[in-house]
Amino acid sequence: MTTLHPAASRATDAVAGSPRRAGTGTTATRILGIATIVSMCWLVAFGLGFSPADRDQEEAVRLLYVHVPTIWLAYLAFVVTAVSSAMYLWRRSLGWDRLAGASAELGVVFMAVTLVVGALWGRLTWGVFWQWDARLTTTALLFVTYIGYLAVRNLGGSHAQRATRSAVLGLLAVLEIPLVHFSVQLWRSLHQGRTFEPNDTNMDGLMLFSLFVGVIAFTLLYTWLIIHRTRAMAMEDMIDDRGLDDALAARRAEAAAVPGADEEAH
Amino acid sequence: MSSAATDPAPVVELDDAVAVLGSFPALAGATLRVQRREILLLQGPNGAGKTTLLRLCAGLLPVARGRAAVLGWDLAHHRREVRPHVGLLGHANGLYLDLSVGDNVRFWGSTVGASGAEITEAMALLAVDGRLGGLKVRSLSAGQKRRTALACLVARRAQLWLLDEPHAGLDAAGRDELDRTLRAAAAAGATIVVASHELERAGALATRTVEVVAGQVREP
Amino acid sequence: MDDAGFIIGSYALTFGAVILYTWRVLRRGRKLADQIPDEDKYWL
Amino acid sequence: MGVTRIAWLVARKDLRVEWASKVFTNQVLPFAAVTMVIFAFALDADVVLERVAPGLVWLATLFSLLVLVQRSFAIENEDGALDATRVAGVDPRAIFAGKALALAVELVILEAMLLLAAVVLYGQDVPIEGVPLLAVTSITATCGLAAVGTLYGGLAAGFTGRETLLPLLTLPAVAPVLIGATRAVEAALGTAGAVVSDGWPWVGLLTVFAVAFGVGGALAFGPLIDE
Repeated sequence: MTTLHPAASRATDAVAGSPRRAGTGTTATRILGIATIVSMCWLVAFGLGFSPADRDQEEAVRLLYVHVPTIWLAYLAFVVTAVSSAMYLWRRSLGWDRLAGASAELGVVFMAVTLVVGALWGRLTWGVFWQWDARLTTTALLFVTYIGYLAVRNLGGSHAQRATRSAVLGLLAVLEIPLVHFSVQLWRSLHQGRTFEPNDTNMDGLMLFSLFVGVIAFTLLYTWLIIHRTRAMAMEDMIDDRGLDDALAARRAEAAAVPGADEEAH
Repeated sequence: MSSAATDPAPVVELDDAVAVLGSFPALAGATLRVQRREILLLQGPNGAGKTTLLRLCAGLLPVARGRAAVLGWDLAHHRREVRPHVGLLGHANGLYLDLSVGDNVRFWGSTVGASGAEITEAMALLAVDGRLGGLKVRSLSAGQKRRTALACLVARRAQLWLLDEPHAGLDAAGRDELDRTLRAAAAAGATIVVASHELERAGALATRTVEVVAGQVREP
Repeated sequence: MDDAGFIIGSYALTFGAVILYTWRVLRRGRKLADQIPDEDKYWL
Repeated sequence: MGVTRIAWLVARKDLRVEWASKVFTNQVLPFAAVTMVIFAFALDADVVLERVAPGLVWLATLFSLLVLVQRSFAIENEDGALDATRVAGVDPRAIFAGKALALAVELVILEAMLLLAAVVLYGQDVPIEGVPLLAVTSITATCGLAAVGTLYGGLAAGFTGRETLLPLLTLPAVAPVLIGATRAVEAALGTAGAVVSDGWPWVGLLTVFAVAFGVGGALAFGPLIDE
């Protein structure tokens, strides 16, 4: 038996129907997934049910239990993106690049949720959807920045090209954020008094616990999804590579078929 | 490849090199040796990968598979180091159309530190001095643009010249001039790789010819 | 009560987004996984 | 060849191209002027305009920045010159610095014209004690804008969709410049009772921004255009 070229053997695998193959899940992620769902249910029960209304904010305080965890998740995701970008530039391993990309995608999704829920909450407690304070404005600009980051990831080129470009951009975003935050803060503090403090709530034990449940639930969710997403991205890259193998084989066959070839073609 | 044994360090060394455009392997495992002072002609149909081969050697494309070395630099790691020693004349001339011929040659020459005398000499060699030197490139004919681009190449004193259809758009006198320039450059120690459809013209010039077919190099 | 609408709406929105995105990630993983032989999956 | 000298060559080449093609004077400057006129249509010319004039000057500058950056890389791509630059082994830091410098020169000219337009069209007064602040603000803000514009312009150049990618990347990044430069110019012009001394902290911010993106851009430009 001659050993087949890996590309060739994979190509035949692909043709042989679609057998039930292992997905992106493993025992660990399944446990993680169940833990996420359970803690999400807890979050709903505590957030909407057990926790008391606030003295000042009354029932509106219940938004805190989903709003803060989504912000936390989004910022966690962007920190991971920044760190993985730096790690990629240091180590040049595509795994870091995919982690950065998957994390940015999660961050953008949850940043969008954060902005919408934040606006609703603002309407309830401040009476307006939007306040030009540093936190909100930075968050909005961060959101747009990472949409740009994801756009650059999709520009094409080889995996290494994509990885270097996006890693550099991921680090530039880190440069950008403090500047934006500081400038908005300076602007608002010079022109009017302190804006609303979103967290001017007196938290009792049960409220703190509900918030804690929320943060745990969303951290579990992040971990769970990032593992699946990174694995899916790895497979996307593999499919690209396999596409190249197939295209290469096709082109070589084309060369062999051209007449006038001497012994070298065979 | 009998000459390969005599000279230990070929200028271009490709071993099963693959280069990808988008997701298409334009170069699908090319193996090629080019020795110093050779004038190598690449022939082959459109889409065979001649341009990609030249761009790979210029360090403009990453090596997707296989090995490629130019002037002793491994292109997998030292694409940037190679570039200053290589001159590429592609389909585009790489000129600033709103600048004059002289400004272009001076700019490209200066980026590698060529002296004023060398730049003047390069312009004289390609006959783009005098009245032509003051004209905007945009107003030139295709052949004149080509000559200007070659003058930039001469001014840059590249060790490896990679030329993609250099005869295109040149009149008979321009072609003679080009051939003379290339022979002189090779005699002075440069190595030249030419991709051309004009086999008679380029064949007479070349010291060796290989065929590029479907992304691979075939020795005759 | 007006507040209830905002609160329930926000919860629905948040969890709706979570479920939708999770579903998409898992489904995309599933689809890709069927095209890749198991021996290439580093996590197995 | 030192990086500075090549940067100087690149900047001179860019300015020479602009000078020869006349696009800057015949198209970009009129575009910026029209923007100023359009603002007056959108906002109440008698009441609001004087209050918001500094912001409008910088907004018009930002829009023109996007146009100028596109243009700056269009001349490189028109005949494959960017590839030629790469083959010539020109240090990417030099390309970045040179193109940013040329862009900055164009922007300063543009800003002077926009300020003039604000004086003529919006009835702004320029108090003499505000002139130094105005000049310093303009220069520091311009350096920041030119650095960000060149960086993302180089990244987007050569890709389809660059016209939309450039503003998407640039506008959030230059938000601090818009905020800082507007406040500083308000202080210099005494808009809405601002005093000149209010403006200097903003110049500090603009300087930090320009240095951060100048250094960051010089380091990032090579990997962005060349990988």
